Amino acid sequence: MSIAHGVASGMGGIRTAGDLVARMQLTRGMRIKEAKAYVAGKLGVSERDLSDPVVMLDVRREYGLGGLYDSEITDTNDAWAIQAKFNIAELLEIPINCVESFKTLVRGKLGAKS
Amino acid sequence: MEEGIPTRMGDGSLTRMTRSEIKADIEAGTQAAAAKAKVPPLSDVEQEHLLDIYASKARFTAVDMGEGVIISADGSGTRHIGTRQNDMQCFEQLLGADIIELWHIDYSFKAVKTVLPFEQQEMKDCLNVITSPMQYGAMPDLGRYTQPDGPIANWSELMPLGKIDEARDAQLEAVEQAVDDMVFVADGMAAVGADGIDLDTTGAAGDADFLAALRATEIIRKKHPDMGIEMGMAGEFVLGMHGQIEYDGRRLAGMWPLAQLKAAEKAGATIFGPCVNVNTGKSGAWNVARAITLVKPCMAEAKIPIHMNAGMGVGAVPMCRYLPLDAVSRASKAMVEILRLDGL
Amino acid sequence: MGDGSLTDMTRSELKAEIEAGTEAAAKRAKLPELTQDELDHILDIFASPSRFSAVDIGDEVILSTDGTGSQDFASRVTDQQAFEQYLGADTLELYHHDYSFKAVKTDLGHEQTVMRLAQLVTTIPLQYGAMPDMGRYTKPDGPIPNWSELLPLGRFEEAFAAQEEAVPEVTNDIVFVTEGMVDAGADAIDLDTAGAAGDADFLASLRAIEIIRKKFPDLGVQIGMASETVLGMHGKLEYDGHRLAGMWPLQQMKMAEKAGATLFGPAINVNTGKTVAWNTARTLTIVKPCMAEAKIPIHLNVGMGVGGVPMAIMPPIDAVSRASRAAVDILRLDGL
Amino acid sequence: MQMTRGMRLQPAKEYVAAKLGVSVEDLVDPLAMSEVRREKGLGTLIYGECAEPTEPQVMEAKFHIAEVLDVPIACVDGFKKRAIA
Repeated sequence: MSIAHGVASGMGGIRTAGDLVARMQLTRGMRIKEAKAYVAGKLGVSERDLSDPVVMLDVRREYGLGGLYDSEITDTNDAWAIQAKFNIAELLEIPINCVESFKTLVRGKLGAKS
Repeated sequence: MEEGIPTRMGDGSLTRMTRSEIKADIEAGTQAAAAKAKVPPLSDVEQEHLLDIYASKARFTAVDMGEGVIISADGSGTRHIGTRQNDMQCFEQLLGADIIELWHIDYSFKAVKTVLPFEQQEMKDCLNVITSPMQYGAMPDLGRYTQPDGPIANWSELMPLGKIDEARDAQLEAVEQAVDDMVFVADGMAAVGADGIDLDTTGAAGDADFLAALRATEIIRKKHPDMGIEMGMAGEFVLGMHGQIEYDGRRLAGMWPLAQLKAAEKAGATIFGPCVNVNTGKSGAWNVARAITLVKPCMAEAKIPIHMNAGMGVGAVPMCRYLPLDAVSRASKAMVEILRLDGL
Repeated sequence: MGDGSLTDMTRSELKAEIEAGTEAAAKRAKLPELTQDELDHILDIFASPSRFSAVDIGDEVILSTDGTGSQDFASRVTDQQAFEQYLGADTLELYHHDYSFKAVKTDLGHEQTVMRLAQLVTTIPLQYGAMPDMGRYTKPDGPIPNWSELLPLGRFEEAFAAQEEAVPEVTNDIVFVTEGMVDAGADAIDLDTAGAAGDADFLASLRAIEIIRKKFPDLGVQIGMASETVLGMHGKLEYDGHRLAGMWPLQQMKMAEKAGATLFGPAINVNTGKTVAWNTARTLTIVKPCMAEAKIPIHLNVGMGVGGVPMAIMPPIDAVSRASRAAVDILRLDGL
Repeated sequence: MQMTRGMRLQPAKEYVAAKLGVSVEDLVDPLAMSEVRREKGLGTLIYGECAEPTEPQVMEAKFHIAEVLDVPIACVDGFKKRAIA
């Protein structure tokens, strides 16, 4: 069923901007139209581009927003997972809980050269 | 003015075309295939049906209820999440695959040879928790046997130097090694209970590569009469890297899908996967019409199931890393409905 | 016994074994024998019916492993977590089934992916390991004429030339994989069983370490040896003006230091027909000279068939713990 | 033998040793036992080249264990019921 919904009407998750729009719904309670407009504005792309995996792959890599792990899709220059979430928080100007927690736990040493 | 319909190019990019433009592309695609491979173009009815599939704004499209075919994947799983066994279980339990394929990240029989016991163990563990048929896949990968990585003189370097005979001898030498490696791995997989073996992207290094796969298939068929053998091709046309190699009295170089199929059947394959390359500068509609035209002659004459290759850059699926649903579903539906495929 | 089989011996018999072991080593490698105190201590460790033996509290050392995880259940990331969380490893090593830089080269992207994922969920240092594996570059698998076939035919010059040809190929592959692993966040690289194919294999490893050290000043570089002496498969190869063939651990270590390694692992082979006590005494005698002169940490190889650990597919814990304790107590190792 | 027959340690060891045709001491020797286990198909470590994938392991091994020890093993019985009956 998840696949059927994903295919029939889903935005596409990490392959597109599905998770980014979802974050605006979750943290800011934005309706889909408003959330899409917000994310598209931040990324500098059209709203249609948000569901286009071909466009979004390049956009996500440019902003460091994560992607599939496959080394033919993203490489060691691309942010993933917790790293990508740092970039997402900054781009969308929202707090992401685990990013905040990460910052707390590394006790202000994020900017310091190790 | 005619409305523009969103549609994809062979490189995956989204564009807008009118219904008339899409119609023209379909016609041009089938004509291009017909002229190149000397096969009949698609009928008007078939072209109309393709147009209906492609001239649509729908995000997704699918075959009619009851028309589903078998999905065999060349390589199941991401290899990056959990275990390979989890990968196989996900494909069976979540993704609805019909045939599950275990594979090694270095998708080459030569590379697998040195780690065969590990691969056998993985296959055995998977077979204990998987109900669907499981095959083991890799590439004949003849190029891998050449210098600087392998032992044999590199024919791609010899040929530009005009050393044609040496280049040909080198290829035949590589065939022997590749056959041994494929049979060695297939034996190991049969020993732990694998349901089938997949010789994937056969012919990638040309006619000698194809010959190696055919010979290996013959031997595997004799040794393991009930083992599934899927032979997937690397391209629409067998490259004449050697040029004079024959199998069963027929020259392999220059073979189109129908002739390839007959060779695969003769050798003892149980599933044949024709492969038609995508032209990234043309539309999806053009590419699908061309692909279907090239494969259509196979369908009437096949005695074994035909699973058309419909992966990135082949079978009208765009050549891009994130494959758009709209383009994949259109290619999938079009090929299954027009060709009456046995699987994908 | 060195093959893992269990036998009964009296304390006197064990004493004789230990004395014979150190004597054999001293004679073979032209080194001093162990002192009486050391021999007595080894005897105390071995002349015991106890199932297990261990160093004193406070004397513990660092455990580095060449290859962490079984790779046969769960994922390789889980393997690293299990070694960190359950097995108390001090460092972790991600590795490919086909433990060879040449094999890894073609799978590098995938290996990087796993390294990155593992780094996200582990805390302790995580290195990437493989073998220089020079034999892999020869026919029938690789491109270079096979010196093991040429030598018995008396075609020495060709055999030497083939080895010299393989050296830069091996070095390039090691450096290539290392670069990829540094990109993926690895803490260190491990050149394991260096010298397995002889002096040329060792030379290729040393040259790779030099390049790696220059490119990545902070990267850990572990070199573990394949055996106690460097086999003179070529015979004339030199590094830093020293002939590599015939080198014992002390000289091997100096070469490794000179090249820029941060960690050296000597390997002493086990004689399966002799007792573990004999093998342990012999091992410690051969490695002892390293300890005084080492500027970098020494992690003795104590895996199956080396460092006194029996050559058995499931090495018994009584034997492993005795070999482990004796090595740490006598040599004051930096790690295992 | 402890779980299904409630045997105390010593009788359980003696029972198993007798069924396997080895001494009680051998039961804790990994070298001796790896050979016995492989010979009788009782399963062993599945990694580190301890056994070939073509040898009985896990589920398969439990069929042999039930027979050698002459005890019922529930999942073996269930397997037989579901797969063979």
